[in-house]
Amino acid sequence: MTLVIAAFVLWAGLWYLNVQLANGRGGDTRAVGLAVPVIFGLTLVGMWELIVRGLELPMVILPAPSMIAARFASSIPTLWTDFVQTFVKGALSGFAIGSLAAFLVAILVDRSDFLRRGILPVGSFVAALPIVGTAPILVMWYGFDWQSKAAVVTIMVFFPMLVNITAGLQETTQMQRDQIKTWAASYWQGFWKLRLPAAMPFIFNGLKISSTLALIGAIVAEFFGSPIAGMGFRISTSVGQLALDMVWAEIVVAALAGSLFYGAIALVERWVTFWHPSQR
Amino acid sequence: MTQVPVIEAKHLDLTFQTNDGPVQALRDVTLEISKGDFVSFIGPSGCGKTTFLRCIAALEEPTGGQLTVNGMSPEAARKARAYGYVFQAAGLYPWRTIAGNIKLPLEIMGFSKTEQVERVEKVLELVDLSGFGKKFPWQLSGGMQQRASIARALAFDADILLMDEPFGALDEIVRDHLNEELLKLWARTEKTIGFVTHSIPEAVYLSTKIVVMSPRPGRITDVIESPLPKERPLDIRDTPEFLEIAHRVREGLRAGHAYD
Amino acid sequence: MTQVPVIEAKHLDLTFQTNDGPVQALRDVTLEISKGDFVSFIGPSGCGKTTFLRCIAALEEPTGGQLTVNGMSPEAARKARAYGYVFQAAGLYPWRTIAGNIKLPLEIMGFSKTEQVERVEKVLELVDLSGFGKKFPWQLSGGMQQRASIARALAFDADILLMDEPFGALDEIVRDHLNEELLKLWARTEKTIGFVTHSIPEAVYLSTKIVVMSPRPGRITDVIESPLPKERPLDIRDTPEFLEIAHRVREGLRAGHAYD
Amino acid sequence: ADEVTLQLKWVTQAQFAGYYVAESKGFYDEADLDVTIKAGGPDIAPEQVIAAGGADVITTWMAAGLAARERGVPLVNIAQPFKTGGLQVNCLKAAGIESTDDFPGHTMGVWFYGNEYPFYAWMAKLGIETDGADENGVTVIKQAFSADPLINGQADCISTMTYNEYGQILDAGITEEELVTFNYLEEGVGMLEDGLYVLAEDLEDPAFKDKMVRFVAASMEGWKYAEAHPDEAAEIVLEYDETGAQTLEHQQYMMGEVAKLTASSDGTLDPADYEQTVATLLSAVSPENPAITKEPEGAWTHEITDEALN
Amino acid sequence: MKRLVFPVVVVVAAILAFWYAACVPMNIKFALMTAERQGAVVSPEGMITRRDMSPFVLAAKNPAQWSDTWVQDKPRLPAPHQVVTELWAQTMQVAPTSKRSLVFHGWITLSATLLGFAIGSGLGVLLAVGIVHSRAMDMSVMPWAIASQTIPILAIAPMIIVVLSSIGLQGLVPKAVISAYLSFFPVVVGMVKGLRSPSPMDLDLVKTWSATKAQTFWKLRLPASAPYLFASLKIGVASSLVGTIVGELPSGTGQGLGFRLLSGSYYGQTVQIWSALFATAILAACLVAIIGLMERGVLKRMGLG
Ligand SMILES: Nc1ncnc2c1ncn2[C@@H]1O[C@H](COP(=O)(O)OP(=O)(O)OP(=O)(O)O)[C@@H](O)[C@H]1O
Ligand SMILES: Nc1ncnc2c1ncn2[C@@H]1O[C@H](COP(=O)(O)OP(=O)(O)OP(=O)(O)O)[C@@H](O)[C@H]1O
Ligand SMILES: Cc1ncc(C[n+]2csc(CCO)c2C)c(N)n1
Ligand SMILES: [Mg+2]
Ligand SMILES: [Mg+2]
Repeated sequence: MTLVIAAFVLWAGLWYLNVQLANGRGGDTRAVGLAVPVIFGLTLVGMWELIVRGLELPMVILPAPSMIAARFASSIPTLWTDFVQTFVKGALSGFAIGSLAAFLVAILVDRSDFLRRGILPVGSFVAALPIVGTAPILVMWYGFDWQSKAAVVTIMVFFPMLVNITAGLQETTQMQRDQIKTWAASYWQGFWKLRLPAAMPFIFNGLKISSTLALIGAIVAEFFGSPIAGMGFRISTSVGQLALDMVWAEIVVAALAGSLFYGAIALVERWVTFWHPSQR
Repeated sequence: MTQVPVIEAKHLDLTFQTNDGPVQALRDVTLEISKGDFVSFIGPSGCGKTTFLRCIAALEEPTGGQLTVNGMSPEAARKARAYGYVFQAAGLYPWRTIAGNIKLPLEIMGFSKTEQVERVEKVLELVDLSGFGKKFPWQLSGGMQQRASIARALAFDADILLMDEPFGALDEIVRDHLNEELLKLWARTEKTIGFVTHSIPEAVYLSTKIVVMSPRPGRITDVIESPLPKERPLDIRDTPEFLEIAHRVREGLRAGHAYD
Repeated sequence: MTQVPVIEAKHLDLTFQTNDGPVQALRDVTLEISKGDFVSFIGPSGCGKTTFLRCIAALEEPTGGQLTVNGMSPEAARKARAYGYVFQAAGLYPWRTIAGNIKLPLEIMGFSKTEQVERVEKVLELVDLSGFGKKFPWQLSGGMQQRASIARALAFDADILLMDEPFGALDEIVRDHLNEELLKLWARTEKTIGFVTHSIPEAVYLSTKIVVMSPRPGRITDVIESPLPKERPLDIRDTPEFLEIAHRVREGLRAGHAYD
Repeated sequence: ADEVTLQLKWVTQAQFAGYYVAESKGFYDEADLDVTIKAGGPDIAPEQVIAAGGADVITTWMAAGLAARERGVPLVNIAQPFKTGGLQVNCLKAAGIESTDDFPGHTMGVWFYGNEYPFYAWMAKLGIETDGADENGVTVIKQAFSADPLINGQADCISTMTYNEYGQILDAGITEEELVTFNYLEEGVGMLEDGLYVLAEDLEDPAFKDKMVRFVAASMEGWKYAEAHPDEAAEIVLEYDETGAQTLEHQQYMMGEVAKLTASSDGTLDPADYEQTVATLLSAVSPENPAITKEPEGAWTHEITDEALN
Repeated sequence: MKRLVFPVVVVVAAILAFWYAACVPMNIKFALMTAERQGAVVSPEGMITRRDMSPFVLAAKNPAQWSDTWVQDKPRLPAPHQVVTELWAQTMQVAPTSKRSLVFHGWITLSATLLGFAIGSGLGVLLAVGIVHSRAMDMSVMPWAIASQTIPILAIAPMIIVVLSSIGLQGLVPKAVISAYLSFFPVVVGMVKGLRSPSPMDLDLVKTWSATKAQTFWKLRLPASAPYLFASLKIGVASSLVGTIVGELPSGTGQGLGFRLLSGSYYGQTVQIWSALFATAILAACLVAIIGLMERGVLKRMGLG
């Protein structure tokens, strides 16, 4: 019980520290911007550890962070194979195919008002088909290896990307479009020189949303059939084996990979859309 | 000023079809603009100034009457790159540098790389922005941005410069300065300029011809040929001739104006 | 005009700490504004006009010097509801009707329901908008919106009205009209008004005192007491006295102005 | 009445007919028990549920039960209604498989979620590697709980239960002659399937023990009734299926097959079967198959069945 | 209206045509096998020879069996009319209270979704309020909120269900918790944006009236955030439904569209999977449409429509 109380004391203490840091004089510096969320994360982990120990929860219910860390450290080769199988082969390729397909369709939709009015509502309906329902079907169609995972990810990523790219291509002002018209520009000149750059903030918004979807989609798809590697495979078999520390180690990998992927896209975004007010 | 008609509008009508029914933006507009003219359009908000300029640039299709530019249809004139169009806001692309922005129409029109560079240099100088080519638009003040946008419209040497309230967003001092510069440029290049403004002094100071319009449906109520000399120092605005024209414009405006 | 000092600034300094280092927005500003004065601030963009107004309204904290309003700190004066503040854009909330917008500060200040209704009626009349209370802002023209925003600033009867380029976005005719109305209103209510503008004629037409400022760091370069009578028809702008003051202002401005 | 919560390993189907029949026929009521039957699913590990206190008694396979023991959930087998196992591997003759010697080079579908222990034991026994198809290894895929991979040609062999997926293969039009069947029991790697397990510390409580005695007795009564009245049992199962997705036809088939597995058991665990299960598991300890590493102790008891069935 | 409907009809028709066409290669192997068993002559003969052949080649060689691909009992890809028939049969031809009815299962799923959505969006709004008003919260919570969404929910759903059921919570609540977990995020993001949407000028204005933080919130920030709120609620409600389905997969309670989806797959009943799939999508579309209607109504009354 004392450990549980200690957990809340820890919480109060670190939160106070964070408030001081955030509102203090260095509140705007990079270091503080990094330190505050890290301290918050450490607080959560610390509380978790203390509460698990305090309540003596069995490992098969919730392992303590220290156990997860130990398992993580001792299983790095397995985690790495799983990561490659799921993230690199499944998620990334699906992400690329889905985004590219969305891009091509967005151009079609952009060129034809008729298609826009037809495809977008139907597309939003198709996007509402739950992934957990489509995944088994896609596994049946595309086999057990990464291809079916890529297919699931492609489908998940496609619509958010389509919506964002379409919205982005509409983003230019009437004035900008008129401007380029007075120069007698062709559709493609207007597209490459004006509308695509203007759409970039939207496209990156879509990419960011899709980045988290992609990994989750690949993992979920593995629940419905996979080779004997992959993060989703490992999670589901480890649950069956009651190796909850392994499950959490994979979840940590997923969260890390997802956050880093997101962060990487945010970085590229900053580089590409340097001109956008939100980036200045 | 030679008397070749560059823009000729005859009984121009334009009605927009909106959800609330038709809106007549222009009615029976007849106007002739000669080569080298500097024509200002002034009138209350919503009277159709922008619409008329857009018709000239073939951005809007008149629903009646005739309009020719350089003896051809506005559409054809646009294809022949007859226009440089400057909008109220500078409308520079934030992802391109100033030089990149000015280069843009040149790229589209297929000028060679070297010529692009040359022309950018030249127009930057023309608008007093040499050395700023590598900056991004948002690193410049509003006045500088507006000058860059004028430079862009000048870069490909169109005969006709159409400007829709280009200085509306700037403060008076900067505006005075740009007015002076614009006059000098016009004198140097002999371009034909169509210029929309809300400011009476600006219209009087710049123009050889002031077109006063009245609102809904937009009609031309007065066309004033300016007797002012081509050489116009800023001080000219304190002379009685100037004030008299200004007065006439104001009267014309007030006549057509219903508050709100 | 009585000579009670309402706003008193002594050697006011204000430096902003930015990522690119400190920016001195105001330096050594000393100014006294008396009850009932109509003071215009004019100066090139970025010279600190807005900053000075914001200091008065306790929206900005000076880094040096003293500033008192009604003999107390700006902070205290704000708590005592000394200010009505009008911004360049009308800034009405689109989800509230005109009456609802005007009522907003009254709600915040805890006026009773009946008094709210009464006051809204009164100020709507004052700005000539009776009958428009139930409309939403976007159903009104720009000029009417701006009047509503003035009504909002008047509703709680603050002694001091601070206006930051309130008519900057309007066209000249509407602006003339609102200028006239504002003068009438000022005459009727005897409020003290601080008014920022970029337009020389506007400043001269409205003010009892014109403060000319120079940029970076913002300093006061000239304070011109207007000899014009309190009663000012629009035509006064064509009189030699008017033109002379305008000239003096322009000279003052040009002296301090570095283009760009 | 005393409350008992039973956590099943899988969804409502005739595999658990005994319990549903006992509930429906009032055998539990007669034993003064108020039984809640919780259906399971692929992602529900009953061992975890009982550890978390969500159930009093669970059904699971012995391999999974022993594995959970090693991970700190002290499960004890109190009864074993399934005498023999229904787990088998089906291969297509067309793929060139006649005997276990032909496995290398082929793709095999395996169930995980704790159902993989017998398979790894078998492969260890055969000396076949499981990390990819070459001359001495097979490619293992994680098979979902359906017979699709065989029907769709994605795998040459798949795991089936006699009472479920095997029927589905036949339904799909593939005939028995086209199939080769490997039964785990016959291959000598059979492991005990559905047994009833409780936590060791609970058994120390006489009241709980008494409850379990009555529970096992009533459940076995249910099983025997189900064996005797398979069609009625199938209908009862259908009644308890909340998804409404099951078909009577299939449940009747399943009941018929399940009855073959339960017929020769009165609920008492045969220690010899237990020994075989443990021996098989221990013969195949490897990193990817960490079922158990040492001989378990106290993993079963006859205390309940002795009292219940006499 | 016609302008809206016609393109949709055309696109749907195109999809249907493609779908029927796709059924042929998808189901041709099974169709050939059945036909062969019944004595028809197909080419090439023998299931074994066909096993590794391209389905397109097989389809091209056996046009006579095409129609068999649209009527199979357990097809790889069911034909549209099969799905529609099944949907119709399971909604209209059974009592809505029967467990064979999709309406019944839809209702179970819907109730968990609505509860989860209420919890999730409520939490989301509260969190957003905290983030907007506390710098420390803004800096610490936001990155972790993003990270939380990179966790595969399907992996922790069973744990949540097990833990909650051990403290006696079953059925509706665990599903709602998972559903809330998925829906809170879009609401937080949208609301933070919305609550921050008033311009500095708007904020300064209320400051000149010496408004308190609470007044600023109720009279300025909250109304200004309405359009953002609705946009994110639409995403949130869809996520919420996904959450419920995910929560139903392992839960074993047996009622709800999610469970029906999966139980179809245990017994190879593809038509049933597809009809459950479409039922879910229709439910999602309805929920989003309802929020859209509320949005229109509220924004119109606020004068923002
Ligand atoms: N695309 C359009 N569709 C419908 N009505 C339009 C359209 N464009 C302009 N109008 C209407 O036509 C009239 C003339 O508009 P225009 O923009 O030419 O006025 P303006 O003189 O340029 O006004 P301002 O000084 O405010 O720029 C206005 O009543 C306007 O509402
Ligand atoms: N919050 C701030 N942080 C940093 N610098 C600021 C801030 N506000 C204003 N400044 C700087 O202070 C100087 C004075 O700004 P201010 O807005 O008072 O000018 P102004 O006279 O109102 O100009 P304008 O006519 O363009 O409105 C400018 O250089 C401006 O960039
Ligand atoms: C105690 C117990 N252990 C494993 C299974 C596994 N099982 C039996 S049938 C089937 C697939 C569907 O038929 C699976 C996975 C079970 N049911 N009961
Ligand atoms: Mg216009
Ligand atoms: Mg300012």
